Amino acid sequence: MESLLSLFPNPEDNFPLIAVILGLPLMGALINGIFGKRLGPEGVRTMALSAVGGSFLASLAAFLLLYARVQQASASLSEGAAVPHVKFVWNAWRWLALETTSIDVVFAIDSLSATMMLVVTGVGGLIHLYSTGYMAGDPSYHRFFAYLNLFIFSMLVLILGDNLPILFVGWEGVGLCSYLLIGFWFEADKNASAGKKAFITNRIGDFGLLFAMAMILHTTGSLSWAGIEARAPELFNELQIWPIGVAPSWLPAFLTSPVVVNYATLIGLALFLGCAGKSAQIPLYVWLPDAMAGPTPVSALIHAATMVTAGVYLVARMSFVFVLSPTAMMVVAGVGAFTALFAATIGLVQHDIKKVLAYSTVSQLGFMFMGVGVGAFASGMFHVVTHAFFKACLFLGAGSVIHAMHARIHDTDASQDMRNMGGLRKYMPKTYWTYMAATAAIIGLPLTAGFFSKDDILFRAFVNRIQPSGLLKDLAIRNAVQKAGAPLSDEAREAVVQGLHIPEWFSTAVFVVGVTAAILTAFYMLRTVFLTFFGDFRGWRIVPGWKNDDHDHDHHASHAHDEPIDGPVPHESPWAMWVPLVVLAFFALFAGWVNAGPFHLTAFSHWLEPSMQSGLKMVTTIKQGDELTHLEHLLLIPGVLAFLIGSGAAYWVYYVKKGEPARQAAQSAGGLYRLVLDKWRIDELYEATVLGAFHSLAETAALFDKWVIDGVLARLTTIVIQSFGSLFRAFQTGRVQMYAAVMVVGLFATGAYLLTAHGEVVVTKDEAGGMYIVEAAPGLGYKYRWDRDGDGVWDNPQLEQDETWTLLQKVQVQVPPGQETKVRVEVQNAFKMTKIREIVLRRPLPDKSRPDPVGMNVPIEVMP
Amino acid sequence: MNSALGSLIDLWPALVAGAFGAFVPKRPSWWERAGVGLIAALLAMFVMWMWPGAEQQQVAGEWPHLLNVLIGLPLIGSFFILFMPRQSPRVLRGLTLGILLVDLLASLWLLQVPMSTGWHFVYVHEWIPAFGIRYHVAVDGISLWLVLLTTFITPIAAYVTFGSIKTRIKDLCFSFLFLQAAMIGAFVALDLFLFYVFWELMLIPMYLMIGVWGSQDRIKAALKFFLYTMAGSVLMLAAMLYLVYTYSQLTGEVSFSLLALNKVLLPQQAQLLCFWAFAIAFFIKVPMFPVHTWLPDAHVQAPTGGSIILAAILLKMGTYAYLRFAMGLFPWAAGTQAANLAGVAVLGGIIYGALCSWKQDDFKRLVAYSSVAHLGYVMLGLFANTHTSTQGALLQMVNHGVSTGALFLLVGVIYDRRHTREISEFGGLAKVMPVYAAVFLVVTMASVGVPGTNGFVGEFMVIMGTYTSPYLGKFHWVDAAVAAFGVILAAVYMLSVVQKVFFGPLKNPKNAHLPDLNVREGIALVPLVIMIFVIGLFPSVFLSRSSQSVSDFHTRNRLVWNESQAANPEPRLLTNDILAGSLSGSSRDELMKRLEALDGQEPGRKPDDKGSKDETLAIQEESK
Amino acid sequence: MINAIVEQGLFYVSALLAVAGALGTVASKSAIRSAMSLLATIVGIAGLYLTLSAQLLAAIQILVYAGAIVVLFVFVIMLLGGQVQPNQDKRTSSSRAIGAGLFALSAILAAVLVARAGLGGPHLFDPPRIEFGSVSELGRVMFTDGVIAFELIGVLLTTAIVGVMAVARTRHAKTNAKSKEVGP
Amino acid sequence: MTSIPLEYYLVVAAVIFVIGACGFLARRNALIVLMSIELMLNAVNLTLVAFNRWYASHHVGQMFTFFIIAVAAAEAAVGLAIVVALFRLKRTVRTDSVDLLKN
Repeated sequence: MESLLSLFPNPEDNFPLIAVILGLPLMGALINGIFGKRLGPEGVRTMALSAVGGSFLASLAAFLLLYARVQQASASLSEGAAVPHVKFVWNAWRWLALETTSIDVVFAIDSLSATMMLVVTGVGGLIHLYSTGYMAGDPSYHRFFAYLNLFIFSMLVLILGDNLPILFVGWEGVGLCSYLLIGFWFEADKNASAGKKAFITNRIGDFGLLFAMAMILHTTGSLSWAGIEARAPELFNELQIWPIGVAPSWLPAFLTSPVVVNYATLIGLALFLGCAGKSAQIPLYVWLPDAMAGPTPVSALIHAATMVTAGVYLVARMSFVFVLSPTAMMVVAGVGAFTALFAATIGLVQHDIKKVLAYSTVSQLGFMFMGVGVGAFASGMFHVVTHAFFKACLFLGAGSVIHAMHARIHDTDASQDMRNMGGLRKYMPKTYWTYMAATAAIIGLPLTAGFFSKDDILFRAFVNRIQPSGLLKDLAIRNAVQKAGAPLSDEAREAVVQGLHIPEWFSTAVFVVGVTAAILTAFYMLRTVFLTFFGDFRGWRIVPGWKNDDHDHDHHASHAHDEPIDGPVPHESPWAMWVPLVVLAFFALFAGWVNAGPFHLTAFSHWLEPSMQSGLKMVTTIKQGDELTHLEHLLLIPGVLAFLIGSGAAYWVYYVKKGEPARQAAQSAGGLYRLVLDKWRIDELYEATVLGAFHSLAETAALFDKWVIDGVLARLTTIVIQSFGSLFRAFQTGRVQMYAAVMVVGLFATGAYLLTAHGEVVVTKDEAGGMYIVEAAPGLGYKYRWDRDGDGVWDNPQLEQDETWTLLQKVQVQVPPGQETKVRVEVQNAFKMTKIREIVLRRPLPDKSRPDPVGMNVPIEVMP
Repeated sequence: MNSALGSLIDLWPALVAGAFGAFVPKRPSWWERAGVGLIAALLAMFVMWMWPGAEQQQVAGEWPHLLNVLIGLPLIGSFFILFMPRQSPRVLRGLTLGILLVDLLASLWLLQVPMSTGWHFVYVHEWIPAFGIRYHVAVDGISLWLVLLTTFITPIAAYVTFGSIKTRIKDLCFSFLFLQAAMIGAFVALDLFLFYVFWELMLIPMYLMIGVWGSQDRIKAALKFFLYTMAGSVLMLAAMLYLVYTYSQLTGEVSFSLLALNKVLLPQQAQLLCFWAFAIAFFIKVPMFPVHTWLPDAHVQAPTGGSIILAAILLKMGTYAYLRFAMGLFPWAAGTQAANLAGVAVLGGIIYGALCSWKQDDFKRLVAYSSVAHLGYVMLGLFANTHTSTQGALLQMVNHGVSTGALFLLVGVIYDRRHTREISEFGGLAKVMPVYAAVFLVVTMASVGVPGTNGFVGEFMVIMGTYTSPYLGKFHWVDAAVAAFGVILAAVYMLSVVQKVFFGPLKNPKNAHLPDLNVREGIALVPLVIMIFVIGLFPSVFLSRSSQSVSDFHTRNRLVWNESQAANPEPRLLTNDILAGSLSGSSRDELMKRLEALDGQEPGRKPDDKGSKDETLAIQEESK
Repeated sequence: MINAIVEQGLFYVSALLAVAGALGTVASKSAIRSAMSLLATIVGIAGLYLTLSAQLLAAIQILVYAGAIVVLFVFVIMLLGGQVQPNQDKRTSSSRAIGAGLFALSAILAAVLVARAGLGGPHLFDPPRIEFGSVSELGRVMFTDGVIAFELIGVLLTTAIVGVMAVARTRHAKTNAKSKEVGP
Repeated sequence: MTSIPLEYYLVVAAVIFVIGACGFLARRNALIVLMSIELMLNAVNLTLVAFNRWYASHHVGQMFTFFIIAVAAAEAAVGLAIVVALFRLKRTVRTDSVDLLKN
């Protein structure tokens, strides 16, 4: 250890081992991607495995180094002080410079990301090994491993990123890799559209993350974890979400009453939308079941162990933001609990083994969000770790079963249908035992990993309370005062503060929902075990020594029971596939002791605590000290009971009665059964509402563009110009005299104009002084007669002796303020044609209320 | 008489070159010889005229004639091409690519000079002294990357087009070279008249390209393209003349220079009208929502090379000109109109563009609408008018050039093979053309804006800048939210087209034997894909060069904004000390120094004494 | 006294002759009769020149106009022969009536306007200087101020001759392929 | 010589001019059209000479008339040449048969 420590003098500032951890999978991906075909399967396999294995070893080394450094730091620490937040940082290069801050490509390992890193590279490595067996013989073998390595790289970037944009790079990177891997067998439209659905749903989540980043940058001015944490109080500014802009006055009051939300809640909700997209929570979980279209190792790695837990990691990482807003925490916990229950119900009736596991994942993720939602970040992350082990093991077990079924049934749906399986215990012992171990963990058999992690979450859900921060209280009180207009009385202030707390009934509700979900989990997991491994084999008639060549006439292996096809003895998977199963099963059973709450072994929580210090400050429990431990033991009972009820019921229905009661229940509750079988028809609901709306909006937009905008701007103008064109064409008859005639008409017109008298009147006014100058236009032989006061009598200023016609062109008129005078002038031209013109001079009152200039008073300070 | 003889003697190099040119071609017909001779004489006179007679503001390392070379070389080249014999296309193509590559290498010199405050590579030459029109070209942080984008994209477009177009090579070469010259000219012109000339010159070659080598009803599309832009630029001309007239009223002397005209502070009503005249001209070019319908038609009918240049560079002319001229000359009007314009950019551009492109069944029309959506981001960045958003907009211009240029190139690839743009005609191409599918996927990711590629960086900075923009009033968060929402729609329409074209079973037998990317297309795509990742991973290389100019631009705009808050019934002249206004002491001097630099000290008309001549000659030698 | 009466008589006769000739030229059916009435107009105007003591012009009028141009007209009419008589106008009598009515109306209007203007009563000429209008005086003026115009008129007339030759020349001399030769 | 006022001459000239104009517009025969042009020119000449007689100090009016006569001669010649060519081509001198300008 010391030699390692000496190798890296000051890891806090420059820790190049991170470059190795990240570089290896990226290099593996590039080499496999570009030179894959030339390397051949062996070359690709060694490259991929060595890349992930190397990265695993490097992360193990980094983990141990970090552990050593933390021990060193906490040893020299005085008693009672908080454990320092040790962080190994590697700053690669300046990414981009924004106005207030600059975002660098910087990666850091602290306790949280170290654990996740171990899970990703560890489980990832095992799954790589497994895939070498599972994908053997696939034509684009190298492409699969390139994507898998790229995925590991993106996941590591997500975990190790030290600021939100770098996390976002990893975030969308894993989204891209899951798109590529789900749609790996892109020949079938089903797989490609499943990939597209996954990417777009993730993208909806990413919209939330992007918007959250904008808000965080606006309020705190920085995007790195430390920066945001340092300026967390800034999050208590407020934003008026409704009405947007200036609401028209005629709207009813309740519509225009401003809705103001503080930034902490807004950012929390936006971030949670991102997590819901990535970790398949209620509104955006629809992509995960369809993602089963990808190869099984992909489902194991991405949709069980690593990617889907990214959302939980983000909530844990940004705990200091979530904790500031009790409403956000309530939403996270509530959605988590509801998802756990909802997904469990769907899992009960599915026939496809991978669909059951998919809904089980969604349900388990609901548990994790329930954990972090009530402030138990450490237990949430612990469930992430244990879930990675047993769910990966379950998926890989299912994979080896499917692999066996492929020997005879090649149609993907049929080979995954549990009704074709049964009694595989005899033929695949290793898969069976590992699958049983993982199932024991997930259903919460006492002392297994799942038991400890799930019950810790349920216990925390019951006891944890979120304290609203002082700043939040002041803000709420200030708003209330502003709204009431008068200083609040004491009890009113107390009511406002009380309003901020999460209601009491909420934690018990979450606990109860959690327990019911645990029961359902136990039931459907054991259902899969009994349907696949117990009873007799329903796939095909087993003919020992059956050879493929002489029976290839009935290739359309339908699972119709009417004419049973015969096939070979289902074989156990090769070593490359069951070794990872055994390792994962071992961890699924014994990983629990790392954080066995009831036995006071809480090493894992202490290990994670430093990286969530500011988050945990806001979280308290209803009981303290030994009362708490007493309550913890007490709350073990509902957990164990849930396990017993669920597994007992499953045993009775599927083992004793061979599934008879399930069939009767299905007949009796036909409608409900079909509804639940169709996944509560959520996809159809989305299709009808959201997607349908966007499709029709797009169609109208396209038509609008083609006919209205293009129509008006382009076609209408052409029609107008063409019509004018044809109008003038009528005049061009070609006959010379016609043109001469037109010229004569023109001559007459000008003649008429010249002969009549004009003398337009122009007024130059000077409103301030009230002096108006009225001037008539000059002309050849023009004479004028003025009537300056509008009384009808021609009163020329300087009367010439004999005739009233003067040569005076300009007259000055003084108009008193606020009044108006009428001035008349008569003009006579050389042909004695006369014309009278009248003009009214109106002088406004000097109004004082000049409006200040248009435009906002933008608080712009002059930048030197 | 002797003066005529004297000037004749001065022109001896031109005469010699003319005579030499006349003897070069072996063809018997005399008019061809005369033509080449004339061109040679012209070239010689151009070089003589450029010979550093006029004393230029000498800055170390900045050869004043670099911009003249960047513009002049392709211009003279295009005329030279006209006289080349039509029967040897290989020579024509070789010469064109040669000139474009030399232009690219020459433009790399722009990168050596750190873009500090003020203008670089300044070159001023009296053009029409009577109206104060000068050939005034210069580069600063804002226009630097757009010039480089032009010199980077045009050779690629030319190289690809030479692969697919085999008819009328001479006119094609002329169009490419002429277009390159006009575009670079427009980006570097600081004299409004000069800008207007280049702005119009650009239309002709583009009109030729769409009109001659387009597909079915290309004439209609070319005419529509031409008329749309022309209608806009006429408005601009009117406003420009009014501005110059007001300037001459205020200062007594006429000048078209941007650096002079942006001192005029018009009364609010006049400023709004002038702003809208300029803005509409540029919105048509961008294109913004109501006036964008020329773009899909132009793209659908244009040949591959024409589409690439139209999408990559010509659209940026609108956004760059809006930033430089509309916001530069009328900061107050731009500020007040920013809120509603941002609404149009977001709803009309980003959302509307994405929705329209989702439902298109013609591939190029889909990509055209997608560029309307991308440019919605750019315009949103400009309307937000903060440092981050403007930087983001500038970067997004370059990104859009690279990624949409690559997209059109790829669409051109399958168009050349199947001669159809209907998306329904294709399906399951990934199996038949794996390399093509891989490259298309990378470019799709760039255009959708997956982080790590260039698309994300631009959109990220625009959204961050929009949120913190004081100019958007109450709508800043709505604009940012809808812009972020646009990211989803981008994924929707791009992935749906990728799935229809590449994934799924191979339905159409005609697609069974399509050849994968050939060498020419590969060579053209490699630099674009490299740029996608370089900008995506190392954007600060690009942003650091433009940040100083952008911050100066904003400082000056803010000063003018403060100044124009007071009601001003009459147009006023804003000299620098009015702008500096209430400041005092060191910050005032520093601000004055920056404003002086922004005004670009006029190159003194000192008689060119011996000293400076040798020195410029010295620079001349080592730059060859 | 006597020459006053003679002079007034000459004026009225010439004026009458000119106006009648003009009407004849315009209104007559056959081309020859209109040519002859044109001749009458020319002579009438020459007479008016005399009353305005523009002797040289009167002479030139008779020489050039009457002698050359009217003869030319007659010659061309002879050359074109009978078909020159235009068949009856297609235009119905009503439209000619409208034309005439309109014309008459405008004439009356003009007359009224001029009368209203009055412009200060009849302007009588004061007696002319002796050499006014004489050939020597006009010649001197012609060759001092108007010498350029005079030369230009020479050029004009030559070009007119060349033009006439080019236009009216029969085509068959140069029978190139394209032109479809027509005419006698 | 002094008893006839200037206005009389102007009236006569005006009448002749108007008759000429009507002839030019109304008549369909090319020859008559040319003759009406001659009439108009003569009317103008008369006016010029009359005004020259009024401002007797110089001979500008008369010189001008002299040149107009010359021009009129040239014009008549060319006009008639065209009529002859037209006649040879189209066998008619009706002006409304000559409308090649139309399409």
